[in-house]
Amino acid sequence: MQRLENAVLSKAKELLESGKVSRVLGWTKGEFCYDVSPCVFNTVDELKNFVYNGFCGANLSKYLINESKKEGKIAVFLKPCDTYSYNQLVKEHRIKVENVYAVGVECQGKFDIEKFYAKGVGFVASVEEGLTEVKVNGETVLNRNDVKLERCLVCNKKHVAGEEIVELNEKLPSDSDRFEMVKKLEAMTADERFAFWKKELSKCIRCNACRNVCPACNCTKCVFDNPNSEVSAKANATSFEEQMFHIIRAFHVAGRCTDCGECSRVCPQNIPLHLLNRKFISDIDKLYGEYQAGEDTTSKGPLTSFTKEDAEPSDAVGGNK
Amino acid sequence: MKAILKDKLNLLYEEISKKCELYLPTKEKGALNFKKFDGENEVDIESLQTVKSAKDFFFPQTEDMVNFKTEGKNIEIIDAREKIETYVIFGVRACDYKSFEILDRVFLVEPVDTMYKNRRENAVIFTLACNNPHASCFCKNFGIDASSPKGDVECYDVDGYLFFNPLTEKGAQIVNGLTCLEEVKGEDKVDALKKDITKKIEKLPFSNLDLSKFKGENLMELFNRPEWEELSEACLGCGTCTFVCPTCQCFDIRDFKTNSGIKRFRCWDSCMYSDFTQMAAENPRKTQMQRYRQRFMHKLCYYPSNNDGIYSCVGCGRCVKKCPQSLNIVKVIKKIGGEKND
Amino acid sequence: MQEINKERKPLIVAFCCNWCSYAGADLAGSSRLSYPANVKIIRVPCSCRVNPLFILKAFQRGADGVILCGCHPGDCHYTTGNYYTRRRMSLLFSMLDYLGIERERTRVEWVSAAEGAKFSNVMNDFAKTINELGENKRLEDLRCKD
Amino acid sequence: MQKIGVFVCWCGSNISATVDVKKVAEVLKAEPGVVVSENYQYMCSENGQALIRNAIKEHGLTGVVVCSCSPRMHEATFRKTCESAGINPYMVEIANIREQCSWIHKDIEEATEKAIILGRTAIAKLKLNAPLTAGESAVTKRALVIGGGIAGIQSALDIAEAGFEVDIVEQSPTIGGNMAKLDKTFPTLDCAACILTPKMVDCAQNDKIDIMTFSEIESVKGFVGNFKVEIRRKARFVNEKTCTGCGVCMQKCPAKKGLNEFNMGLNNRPAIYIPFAQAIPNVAIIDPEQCLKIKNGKCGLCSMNCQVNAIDYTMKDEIVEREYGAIVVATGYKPISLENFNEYGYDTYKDVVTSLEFERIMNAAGPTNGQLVRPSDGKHPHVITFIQCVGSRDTSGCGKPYCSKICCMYTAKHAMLLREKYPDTEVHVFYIDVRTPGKNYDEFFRRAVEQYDVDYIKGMVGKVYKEGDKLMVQGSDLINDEQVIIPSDMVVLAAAIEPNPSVRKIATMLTASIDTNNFLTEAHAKLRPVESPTAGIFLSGVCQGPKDIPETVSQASACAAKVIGLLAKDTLKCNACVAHSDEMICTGCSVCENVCPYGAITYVDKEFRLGGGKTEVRRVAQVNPAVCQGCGACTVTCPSGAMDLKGFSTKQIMAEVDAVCKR
Repeated sequence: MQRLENAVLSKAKELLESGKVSRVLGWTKGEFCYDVSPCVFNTVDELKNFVYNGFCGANLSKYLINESKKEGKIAVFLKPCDTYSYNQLVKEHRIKVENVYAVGVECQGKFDIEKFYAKGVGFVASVEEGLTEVKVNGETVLNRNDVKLERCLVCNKKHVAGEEIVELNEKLPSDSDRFEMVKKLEAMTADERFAFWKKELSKCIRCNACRNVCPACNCTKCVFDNPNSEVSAKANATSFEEQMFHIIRAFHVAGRCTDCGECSRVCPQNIPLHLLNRKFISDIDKLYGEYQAGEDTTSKGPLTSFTKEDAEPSDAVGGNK
Repeated sequence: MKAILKDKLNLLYEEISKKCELYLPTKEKGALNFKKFDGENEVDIESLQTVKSAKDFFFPQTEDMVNFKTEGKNIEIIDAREKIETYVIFGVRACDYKSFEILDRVFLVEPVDTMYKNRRENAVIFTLACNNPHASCFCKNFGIDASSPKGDVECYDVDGYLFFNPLTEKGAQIVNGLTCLEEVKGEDKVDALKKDITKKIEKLPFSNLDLSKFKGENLMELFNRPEWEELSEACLGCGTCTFVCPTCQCFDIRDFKTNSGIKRFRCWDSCMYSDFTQMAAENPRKTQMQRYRQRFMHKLCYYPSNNDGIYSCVGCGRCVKKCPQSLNIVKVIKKIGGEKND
Repeated sequence: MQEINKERKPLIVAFCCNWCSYAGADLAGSSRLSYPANVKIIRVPCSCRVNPLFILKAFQRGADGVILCGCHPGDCHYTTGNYYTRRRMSLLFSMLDYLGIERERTRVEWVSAAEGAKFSNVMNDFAKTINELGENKRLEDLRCKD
Repeated sequence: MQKIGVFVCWCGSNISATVDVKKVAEVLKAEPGVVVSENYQYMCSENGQALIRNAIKEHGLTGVVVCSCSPRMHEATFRKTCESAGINPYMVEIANIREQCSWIHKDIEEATEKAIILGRTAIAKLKLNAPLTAGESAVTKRALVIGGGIAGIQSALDIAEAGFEVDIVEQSPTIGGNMAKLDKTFPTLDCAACILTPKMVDCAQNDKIDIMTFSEIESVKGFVGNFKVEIRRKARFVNEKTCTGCGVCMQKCPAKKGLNEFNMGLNNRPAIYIPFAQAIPNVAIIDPEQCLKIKNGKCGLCSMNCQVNAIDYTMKDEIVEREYGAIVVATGYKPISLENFNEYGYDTYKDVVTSLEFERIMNAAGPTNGQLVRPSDGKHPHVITFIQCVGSRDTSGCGKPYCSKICCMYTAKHAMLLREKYPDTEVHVFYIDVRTPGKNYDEFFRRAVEQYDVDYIKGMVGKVYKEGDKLMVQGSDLINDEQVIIPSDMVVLAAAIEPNPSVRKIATMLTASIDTNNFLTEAHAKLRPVESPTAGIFLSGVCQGPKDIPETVSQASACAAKVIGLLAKDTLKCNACVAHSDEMICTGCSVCENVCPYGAITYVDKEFRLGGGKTEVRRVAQVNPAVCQGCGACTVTCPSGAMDLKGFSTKQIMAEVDAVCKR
C-alpha cells in the first residue's frame, strides 16, 4: 500500500506543480499512523505531510462546499464512497464544480482503530497494509476484514465521479449484505426493537458529530439549531428528544444519503446510526425501486418524485409486529 | 489494607447500593459510561476510561432549574432543584478526579452554583489507579499521578484483589462499614503497582510535552499565531471534544414549554458550535477557526491566567480519541506550546 | 379544564387538508355523524404541508395517535401534494415501526369532501384502535405530562 | 403582545344546545392576550358583525378569534368584517365549534371542554399570525393560443372579438387542423370546409389575431399574467409576406414525390406546395427533404418562376419572443398508430384504411376527387366493412383504455353517406357498443340503420385476411351468437385518437399537469374543466379529452371566456398565503423546486455578509407569490426549514399542536 500512497502523492505533486490546481485537499499525518486529518495543501513543500493509508476514512467531499467557493481550483481525492457524496452535493448545487478537480483513489476499505484494540493490540505504532491482511507493529498479522470499518465490509461502491482515478489494484468485492442488520431488526418484535433502540439512542450525547460530518447534512442552519423551528435543542433532555433528533436527522437525508457511513464512524458512543439511514434506503428500494443517491448528478430523489401507483403508508410499514 | 477478591466485587456493589445510590463504569451497547448500579450492570473496571467523563455527576448534561406553572394569566414559580442524598461514584480515574478541582474553581466560587454544590458535596468518590494507561494519555503534564488517583477512597487493582485506601473521613466511614471487605496485607503489592504505573506513564508518547509557552504574558502572541488556521482547518464544528471533556463547563439556559407552563433548565453548550453565546443575537466568533482557538486558548491560557497557573486540561485523552477528524489539544500544544515539542 | 379531571382519555390529533378532508369533517358535522370528542382537527392547506416534525411534536405533547387526512390520490387540490405525502409518511411510519413504536398509532386516510360518513367512520375506528392501545408510552416526553 | 377578541357564536341553538357558549367565552377570556370575550346568537348576522367591529374599535384589538361554524363557511365573512373595522383580514382565526363539536357531540360537558380547547388552539395560532397582504402583478393583455385547429381558431376568434390581441402558433404550415380534412360533419352533414374555412379566413383577416404557422413553442417562462414565450418560426423557405399563393411554383417543381400530408399520404405533392386550396396562410412552403435545390444545389425552378421573388433557399429558423397574459393549449389529436393491430391488416393491405383516410377519399377535394375507389386498384368497392373501437376502450395495453367518443358518430356518418351516394354498396359495421348521446345524435344513428340499411354487427373482429380479390373480415356476431366472415372490398378502421405527441413537451414547459394518457389535466374535473391547475393556462379542445366538433367549439368558447376574464383585469391579486424562503438559511439545494407543482420557485445567487468583512455568494430560492398557490409541499421537503408558508407557518401549526394536546 506504500506504493498506492506514493502514487496518490505524486498525483498531488503533479497537479500542484503543473498549475492545474492551486490547492490539494487530502489527508495529513498525525502523531501516530492512525490519527490522520483532512487537510488542504497549498504548496508542494506542504505535501511532505501528505498521507494516504487505511486510516484515511474521512470523507472529504463536504469540505468542498467551502473550498470550491474560494479562488482557484482545488484537487480532491475521493474514495469510491466519497464520489457518491460528491455527486449528491453537485446535484444540490453545493459545490462549484468548475473549481474542483476530482481524483478518484483506490480504497480497499478503511480501518476502525477500536477494532485493533479489540484484537488485543494496545498500541498501534505501524500498519503494513496488504490487500487481505495487515501487519501491525511489524509483528501481528490480522485479517484486513477484521479491522475494517463496518461500512467498508459491505461496500461495493465504484468511482462515479472524478476526472481520473489513481488505482493500482482493483477493488476487492464484498459479498456481505448491507441490509443484514436492518432485516434482523425488522424480524424482531416491536418490543425488542424498542428495547434495542432505547439503549442505543440513550447513549447519544447530542455532540452533533454525526450531523456535522454528514455530507448530506449541509444546511446553512440546521433545524435543531434554529430557535424558530420549535425543535431546537442543545441536549437531549428526555428520551423523546433522542428519538426525535435521530428520526429527523435520518429523515432529512432520506433519499439523499449515499450510505457513506461517516455518521457511524464518528459517533463517540458507537451508536449504529447507519442502521437508521439504511432502513430508509431499504424501504425506498423496496417501495419505489432501487435508488442509489449520488450515482448521478441530475435524477430526482425518491422523496421529490412519485408515481400514481405508490404504496399506501398502511401497506408500506414492513417488519415484524 | 481493606480489600476484596475481584471475583467477589458484585458483593461490594450490592452492599454499597443498599446504603446509597452507586454509580460505576458500565458497558452498554459497546460503550463504557457511568451507570447507576441496578444489579444487572455489565461493570467494567478494567477498561481505562468511560466515554463521558465523571463531571456529569456534578454538572449533568441537562438539569432543571425552575418551573413556571401557568393557568390563564397567573404564573406560579416552583423551585425545580433536586434534593440530593449521599451517593457513591466508583472507579473514577485520576484525571477525572483532578477535573473536579478545576470545575470547583468555576462553580464553587462566589456566586456559588447551588446545584453543582449540592451534587458535589453529597458524592463519595472511589478512585481507581490506572494499571494500563493508554498512548493517548498525557495527564503527567498536568501534575497528575495516575498511580495515586486521590478522592475519598483510592482503589488499587492488583493480584486478584481490589485494595482500598480511604483518604477522607466520609470515605473511611463507608469503607469501614462494608462487611464484605476483608483485611489483606497488600501495601507492598500496591507500592509495586504504583511504581509500575509510574514507569508506564513515563514511557507514554505524550508524557513530556512542553507547555512553557502557555503563560498569560504570551496571550496575545499565542492568540495571533497563524497556525490556528491549519490546526482548525478540518474542524467540523461538532461538540464531541467539549462533551467528552471533563473540564468543559459551558452551559446554556433554555425554556421548555410543557403542557402546564414552562420548565427552565440548563444544558451543556459547546464553544465549538456556531450558535454558541448568541450575544446580541450573534456569536461574536464567526469562523470555526475562532471558535477552535477559543476552546484551546481557554484550556491552556485564559483559565490558567485566572487560576494560579492551573491548566484546565487534565490530559485524559478523550478528545484525542474521539475527535472525528483527529484534531486535538496535543496537536495544538505541539504546534504552539514550546520549542521542546518535537 | 383542570377542575373536571376525569380519567385520562387517549388524545388523537388529526391533520386535515383544507380542500377534501376538512370539508369531509364539515360534512360529517352537518350530517350529525359523531366521532369521539378526543379527536382534535388541525387544518392544513394540503396533506403535503404536514411535516414529520408536527407528528412527532404531537406525540411529544401527549397525543396517543396521529392521523393525517388528505384528498384521494389523484384528486389533490394542488394536483400532486398528496403523492409526496404518501411517500413521506410511508417512510416515516416505517421508521417509527422500526424504532419499536406501535404502528397503529399513526395513520393516513384519504377522505374526500363528499365522504362525511367515511370521515366519521375513520375517526371512530382510529379512536377505537388507540383506546385499545392505551397511552402512548414509547414516544412520550414526560415533561409535557406534568 | 396582541390584543385578542374572542367571539363565541351560538348559531341559534346549533351550537348553544350542546356547548355552554357562555362558559366558553368566560374561560377563554382568562387566556393570556385575550382582552375581550363575547357571545352572541348569530355572529355572522349584521348585528353580530357590528359587535365584532365595535369591540375592535373599543378595545383596539389586533386580532380576532371567532368560535363558530366551519371556516369554510364564514372565514371570508369575518375577514371582511375585520377589514372594515381596520384590522388585517388575516388576523382572524376561526374555531370550528359547530361542525367539529356541537353537531357531533351530545354531552354538554364534553362538548364545552372541546370547544374551549378549539378556542385556545385558535388563540394560539392567532398569536403567531402576521398581517398579510396579497401581492399584485400586472397582466399582459395578449393571449397565446397553441394549436390552430378548430379549438384554437374558435378560442382565438372569441378572445379577439373581446378586443384582446391573440397569437396562434401552429406547428403545421396551415391552420385548420384535423377538421379541415373532414368531408362532412355529423349530425347535420354539412361540409366541414364550408363551415371551417370562413372561420379560418376570419382569423387571417382579424387584425387582433397574428397567425404563426409552421412554428413551435421553444420555451415558456413567467407566470399567470406575465408569460414570456419563445417561439421558433421554422424556415419555410418562402417569404410569407410576399408569396401570393399563385401556385405557379407547384406546377414547375420537378420533385413531385412528397407524400401529401393533407391527404393522409394517399397521393403525392411537389417539394414546394400549398397544403390545400383554402390554406391559411395561403402561402407555399418548401419541403427541404424533397427540394433538389436545397438537397444538392441543382434546380431553382421555383425561384426562377416566382413573380414576387418570394423563394429563399437559405432561410433559417427564427426565434421570436413574445409576452402573454394567458396561454390556451389547443394542441388537438391524431389517430393512433396502428402498428399494434396487425390483425386488421392495415400495414399489409392497401384497401384497409383509417377513417380519416376514408374522409379524404370521400372528399371532393381529396386524392380521388371524391370518387369512391379502392386505393389498391382504383376499382369501385361494393362491400365496405367498418370496424369500430380500433384501439379504443382497449385494456390489453395495445391501445387506449378510454373511449375516443367520436368514432360511433362518424362511422354512422360514413355509412350513411356511402349508402346515400352509392346505393349499390353494402355496408357492415362491427361495434362493441354504439354510443350516441348528444343532440340529434341517436336519431342520426337510427337513420343509418333504419333508413339506409346499414348492417350493424355487435361483435369484435378477429382478423382481416385476403382471399383472392376480397378482404375477408372475420368477426363474431354476439347477438346471433355466431362467427361471421364478410368478404369485403374495403375495410375502414375507426382508429382511436390520442393527444398530439407534442403536448408532452409543451405541458412540461408550461408546468401544466398531464395524465397517463397524455391528456392535459383540468384544475377540477367538474367545476374548472377549461383551466389547467397552473394559473393562466387554459385548455381548449381534445388536448383535455376526446370530444367532437360541437363540444370542442363550446369548450373553446368557454376557454376564451376564462381568458377574457383574466385579460380584462389590469392586475392580479395573488394568494396571500404563499411560501417564502428564508434566504439566511436557504442552501439553494433545489429540492423545493422539484416538488413545486406550479414552477413558482427560482434560484438566484446572492451575496451575504459573513462578518469580519467577508462575504459569501450563496444560491437561494425565491418564491414568486403570483404563482405560488400555497400548498406547502416545499416547506416539508426543505431539510433546513428555510421554506415556510404564510398563514400556515411551522410555528403556527406547532402552536396548534401544543394547544390541542393541552389537557
